[in-house]
Amino acid sequence: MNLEFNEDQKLLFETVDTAVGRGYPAGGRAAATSSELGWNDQVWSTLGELGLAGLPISADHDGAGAGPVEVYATLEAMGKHAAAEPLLDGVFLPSWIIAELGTDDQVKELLPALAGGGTTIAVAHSEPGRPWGVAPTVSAAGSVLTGVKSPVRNADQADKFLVTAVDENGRTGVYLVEATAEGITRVDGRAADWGHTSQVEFAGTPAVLLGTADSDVAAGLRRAFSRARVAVTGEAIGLMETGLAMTVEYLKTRKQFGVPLAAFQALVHRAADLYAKVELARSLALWATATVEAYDNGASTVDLDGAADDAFVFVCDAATATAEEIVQLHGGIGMTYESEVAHHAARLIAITESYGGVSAARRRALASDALLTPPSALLNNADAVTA
Amino acid sequence: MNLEFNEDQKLLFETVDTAVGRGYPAGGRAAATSSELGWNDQVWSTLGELGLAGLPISADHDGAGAGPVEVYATLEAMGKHAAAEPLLDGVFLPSWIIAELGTDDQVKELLPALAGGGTTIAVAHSEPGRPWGVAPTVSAAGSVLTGVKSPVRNADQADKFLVTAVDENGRTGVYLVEATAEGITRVDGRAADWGHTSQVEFAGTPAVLLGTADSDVAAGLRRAFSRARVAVTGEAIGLMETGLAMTVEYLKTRKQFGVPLAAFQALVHRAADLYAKVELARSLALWATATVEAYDNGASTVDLDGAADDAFVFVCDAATATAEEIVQLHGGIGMTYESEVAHHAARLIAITESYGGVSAARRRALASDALLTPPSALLNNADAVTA
Amino acid sequence: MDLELSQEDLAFRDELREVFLGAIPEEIRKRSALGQITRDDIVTSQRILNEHGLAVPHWPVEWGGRDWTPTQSHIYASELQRNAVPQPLAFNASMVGPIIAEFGSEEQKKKFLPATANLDIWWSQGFSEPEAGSDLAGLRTTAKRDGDHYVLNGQKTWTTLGQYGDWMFVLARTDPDAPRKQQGLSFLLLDLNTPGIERRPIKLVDGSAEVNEFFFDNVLIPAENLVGEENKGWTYAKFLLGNERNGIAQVGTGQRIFADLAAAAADLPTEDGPLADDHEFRAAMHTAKTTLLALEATQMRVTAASENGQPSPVSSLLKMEGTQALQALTKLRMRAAGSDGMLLDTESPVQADEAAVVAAAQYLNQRKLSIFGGSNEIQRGVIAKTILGL
Amino acid sequence: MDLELSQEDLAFRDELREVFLGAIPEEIRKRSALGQITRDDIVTSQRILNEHGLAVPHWPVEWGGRDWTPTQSHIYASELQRNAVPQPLAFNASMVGPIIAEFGSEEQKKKFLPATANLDIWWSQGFSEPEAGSDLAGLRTTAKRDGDHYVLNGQKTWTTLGQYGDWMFVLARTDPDAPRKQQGLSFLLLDLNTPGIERRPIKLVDGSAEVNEFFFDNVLIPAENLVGEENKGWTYAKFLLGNERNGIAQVGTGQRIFADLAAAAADLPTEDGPLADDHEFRAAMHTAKTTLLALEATQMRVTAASENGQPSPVSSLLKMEGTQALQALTKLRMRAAGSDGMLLDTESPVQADEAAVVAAAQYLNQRKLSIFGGSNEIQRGVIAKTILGL
Repeated sequence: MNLEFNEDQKLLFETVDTAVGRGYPAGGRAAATSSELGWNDQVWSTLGELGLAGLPISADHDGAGAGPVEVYATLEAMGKHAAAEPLLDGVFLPSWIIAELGTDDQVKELLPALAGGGTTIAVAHSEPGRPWGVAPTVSAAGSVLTGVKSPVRNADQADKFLVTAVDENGRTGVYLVEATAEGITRVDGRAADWGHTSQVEFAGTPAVLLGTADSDVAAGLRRAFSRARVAVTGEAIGLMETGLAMTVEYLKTRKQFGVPLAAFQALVHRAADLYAKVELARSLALWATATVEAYDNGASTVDLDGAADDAFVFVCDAATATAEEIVQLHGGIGMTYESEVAHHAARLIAITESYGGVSAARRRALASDALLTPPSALLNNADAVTA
Repeated sequence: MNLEFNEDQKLLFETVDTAVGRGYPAGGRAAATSSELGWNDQVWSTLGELGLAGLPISADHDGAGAGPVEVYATLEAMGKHAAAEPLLDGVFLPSWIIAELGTDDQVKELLPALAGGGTTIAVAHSEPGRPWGVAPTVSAAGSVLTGVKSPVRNADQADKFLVTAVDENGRTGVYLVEATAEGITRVDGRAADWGHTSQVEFAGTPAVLLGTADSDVAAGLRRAFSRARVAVTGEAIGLMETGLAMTVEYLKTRKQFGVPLAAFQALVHRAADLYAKVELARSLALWATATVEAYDNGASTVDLDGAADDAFVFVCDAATATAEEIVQLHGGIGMTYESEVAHHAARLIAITESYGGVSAARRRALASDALLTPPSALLNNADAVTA
Repeated sequence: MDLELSQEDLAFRDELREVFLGAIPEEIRKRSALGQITRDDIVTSQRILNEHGLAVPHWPVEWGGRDWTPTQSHIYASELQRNAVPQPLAFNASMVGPIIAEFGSEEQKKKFLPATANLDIWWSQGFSEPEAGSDLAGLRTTAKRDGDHYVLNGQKTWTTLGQYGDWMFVLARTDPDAPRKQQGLSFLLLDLNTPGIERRPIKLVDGSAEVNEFFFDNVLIPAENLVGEENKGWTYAKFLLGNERNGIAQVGTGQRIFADLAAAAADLPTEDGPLADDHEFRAAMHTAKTTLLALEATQMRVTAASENGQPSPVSSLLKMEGTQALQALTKLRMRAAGSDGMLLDTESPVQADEAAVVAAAQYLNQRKLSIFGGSNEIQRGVIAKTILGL
Repeated sequence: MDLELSQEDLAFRDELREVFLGAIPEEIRKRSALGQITRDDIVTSQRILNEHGLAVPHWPVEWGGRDWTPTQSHIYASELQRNAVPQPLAFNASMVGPIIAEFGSEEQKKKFLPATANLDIWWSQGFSEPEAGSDLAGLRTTAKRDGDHYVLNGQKTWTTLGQYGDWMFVLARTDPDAPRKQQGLSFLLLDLNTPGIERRPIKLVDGSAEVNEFFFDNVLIPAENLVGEENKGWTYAKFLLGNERNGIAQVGTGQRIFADLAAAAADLPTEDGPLADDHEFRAAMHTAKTTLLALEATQMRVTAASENGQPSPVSSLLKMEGTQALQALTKLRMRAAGSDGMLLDTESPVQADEAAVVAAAQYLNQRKLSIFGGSNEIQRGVIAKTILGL
């Protein structure tokens, strides 16, 4: 049993940390998200050169074939700097969907392109006023799409879209759409975390079905989004840790009533409680990551989706509490756009509404038959307790 | 609009406060509950002499005919001293049930006796392993009772029992049983708050139906228990206020690391949060009391049971938090039987499981159609907001 | 006890509603409810209120006050909030106005009060400084007397809506040698068109530009713009604290958000049916509901205490618990909006419900409630000290 | 990463289970799960464990230790807890034993260690005093050297299970003039049959008599019962803190309570069906479950750090969050029991389920978890200081 990074994974974390950190000094996220791209071009290039776009893509398709731990390490390092590059949403997530559902030809065409780092694909699943887990209203009549998706992250820079839609037979599928295809109207905006986000409307837009008509789309999407939920906990942990560290530093240096804030025990105890929350969240995020790894290694008893929901809910609760506390403990400063901690808070909040959001994840977890099974972090030590 | 005691009610509070306080010095509750009676005989006599047993009983039946505010004031004063006399459970509650369901003859016989203060009646509704709101398993075959009730508070001293039971036709009724009747087996114990509490088994015990076969037993019991839930919030407020006051005093006087605990801001802020919680709870308890008063005065729009559930849930949540915090802030001392604050905490916890308990009350409140109606404390100012 | 408004109070309420719903344009109230109010909305609304004698009811009667009972004041605050009427600008109606009326000279009263009531002058508050937020008495901005003028140097920050300010009331240090830091402060009125003032907006995390910084470089304030006595500014500033009790818990606002959210929940879908049937949502709404009832009842108790002429020390409680209740509601609104709340700040209209689209920004924006105007940590300290004696 | 125990570790676990389930009588484990364990249960259980070499595995091998890997130690603590095996008396196995083994003389080791391992001597802890609870260094009990003896005067309190104590390890002030209050303390072994000792039980609010007070009036302790050097007692006492990391979060206990409650919930009725279907209950169980997973994963990380020889500073976190998780579960158990939990302490059996009947008392009793053994307030201070540098 072991929840630690191995030496290679540590090195990976440090590499990403260094590369991203260089492009993200104080105020880096504000600068990156307010740029035309929505992220830092230089950092993005460096990540590409380091081969990180292809991190979880199989070596057969020019990727590194790395596992969920490497994904976690990379995202934690990015979260540490509140980095905005679309590794997860623009590359990893579409690569997982394509790997799950694509035909051999599609996989061979699309994954190497993603792995090269030169392109991003935006996943367009959410629809206005619709819950995450129901059938889309976008229709795919003869592979021509009509309907609205929103929000779609980084749609403004994406070369392609993966769009969920329902065909004439009522079957949900994932469709590949060129960003330049006809009949697309984009309304670009920004998300609560200042990331670029759009409403994308399709009106008779040509599209190609990913996979074949008999793919198990529901299961494939579920697994891909479960991976994304676990991966994003890594980003959240990075954000929480730096947010906490900045807050601790602020308590040490900021003076009120002639003494540092750290002289006020009420604030110090709250920082201690926050530390405990973040550390527990880190443990559960690592555990979920290890669970995905075990799943990939063929552990048959692993409940991938359940573990992802449990970790996502727990980490999102910690993320919300952290966002609120780091702002509150900074006082007015923490409310300002100029403040780093504010961007950490905003990004943490945006994470809690990603991939269907924390409320839906909690509903799934509470409805699960496995809820009342006694918990055990060790896969082969879960025997019911006696007594 | 007004949630204050009038002058008479203030006087009543002070009278009860003085009378009960005399019999409840530090350690008073421990002494009272460990006595054979389970309460302080002298205080009980004084309360009787003051006419408090008959407080809510109509003047036609030798009572004072006072309303819910007087009941609240009396119970808050008792809670202030963690007093154990069975005014609510042994007199007021049975009087409400009898007034709701009894025939004229029963009312005329039973209420004056209760009002005189010389007798108590134990209400036996709970059954082992059964939820509060379902039909009893005790059977009433030809007015002969068989089955088990537990817990029954102060059953050891009661002269009579009011027992819920189901007759041959499956109809729930309330039955009057003499404590000395045949076929009764009592197992006496103590509750978490050290109050005397028993399991009472009936085996062919003769009983008399309260009221007639066509009484609306469900509605009558519901109203009586709603009154009890509101009344017991008064006791809870008294307990919380003294518990908080004792804790504040302890923080001022107890030294650790060479300084009073009050020098530790983390503890002081928690005391402030607790104060806020108790003060809000007091407001809602007073509001519920005023709601019962409005109901008694014929206000047709009043949801008596809903107000009782809302206030009971809110006050019980505050009671639980208060019990935990006053013990925690006292440290080890707060865990001891010798400590007053421990008895306050234990009684507060027992209140949260009274009359079906807080979980069931919350379930009813959440299931209520009125849940999503915008709240308004003022009965004639509840118009839907515009905008 | 009595849970009803009297017939007189009901009539009073209905008169207010007539103005609030009849005279204040509906689109202003709608923008107000969505947190998208403009400068012009605030001005328009206050002038309509002033026209009806409802902008500054708590001032002395001579200057437009109404001499209401505490219950009437409570109803007024509550109805403004419930109906999303933009509240009269606090800096004018609740802060500088009452101070000038109480401590100002006759000339100052004549010059400023009518224009302040009608929002012909937009006042900004010059209290907080970068190094003097919670610790206001530690402020460093100086106003040195030089002949007929004070020369102002220093910096003010967190000036809410300062971008629209015509004048500012400034707390500045006139005696740097005063033995206690609370002493030696003066209360000055500053025309923001005076040379030497730099004004910078502070953008907040939700993108709003509500607060500002002001830098003063040898700014001249005519000595006649000193309010009251020199070096007594702390006394006047403290007069403000504890001056405004009605509506501090913003129960009416909470009731309005609750109502909006309850109405929306019937139509908002989840995977398992309408949000209105979702258990977690219902549990959170029950907590919100009972908390709002408790807050309103507490406010009633405070009002009753004022009727009896007794000051109530629980305003810190109302501020702390009231802001937390509103923050809980905005969080609930954000959760209800889900991903629709994550597409904000577009130039073009989008298909998602507009209340949903602003939900996350509103949530982030409303974090300020527990920070500005005396943080909840400060309120806890006040409760501990003044109520509990700790 | 790896979420499996190795084959060796599984075999190790199974060997432990064989003893825990095979050799420890079931009725002892059942009483332990209900919080109704007796002195004899503890003695019986520890002697069986000792017989199997499982009572003091963390001692030096010479005195019965097993030189386990951190993972094995983790499994041991976890399996004891999961199976409700009474843990070897902490005062013997985790406190005085390791101290004597590390700092005691050869005579002391021979005289005390085997008897301590086998619970032939029941040790009590003499650290806390009425005025020195959280602030241990402020203790006042004195031990004045007088020839071949120390003369002990003063008072100790919160002595858990002290009513059964044969001997006590006492921290007492031997040099009242030491410049710092942490200096001048010595670690002494006291035979509780010595004249001059008064022992008083302290009844707790749930009726249990777990803790005791001791009063010392000129009690003579032979000088040979000084452990280590005079005036170095604080060093030895601190050696204890940080000595026991495994099982501090009591995850195994939490898992057992969770399992019991989950099983009971299928049969426990509410007005609307089984408790297992109740949404509030399910939500609370989900929080408990994810918290227990997070705690177990944290414990794994601490264990891994120990394998690498690195001390982990997160034991305060485990203590704080672990106790809170257990307290949340006992509260949930009490709510599940409802009114059945409100008939306690009868001499005769009653019809309600026995786990339900003890639920409220257990809840009250377990409030001690966040107070005794370093209150959670102390743990927050430790986290702030040692981890956050605040």
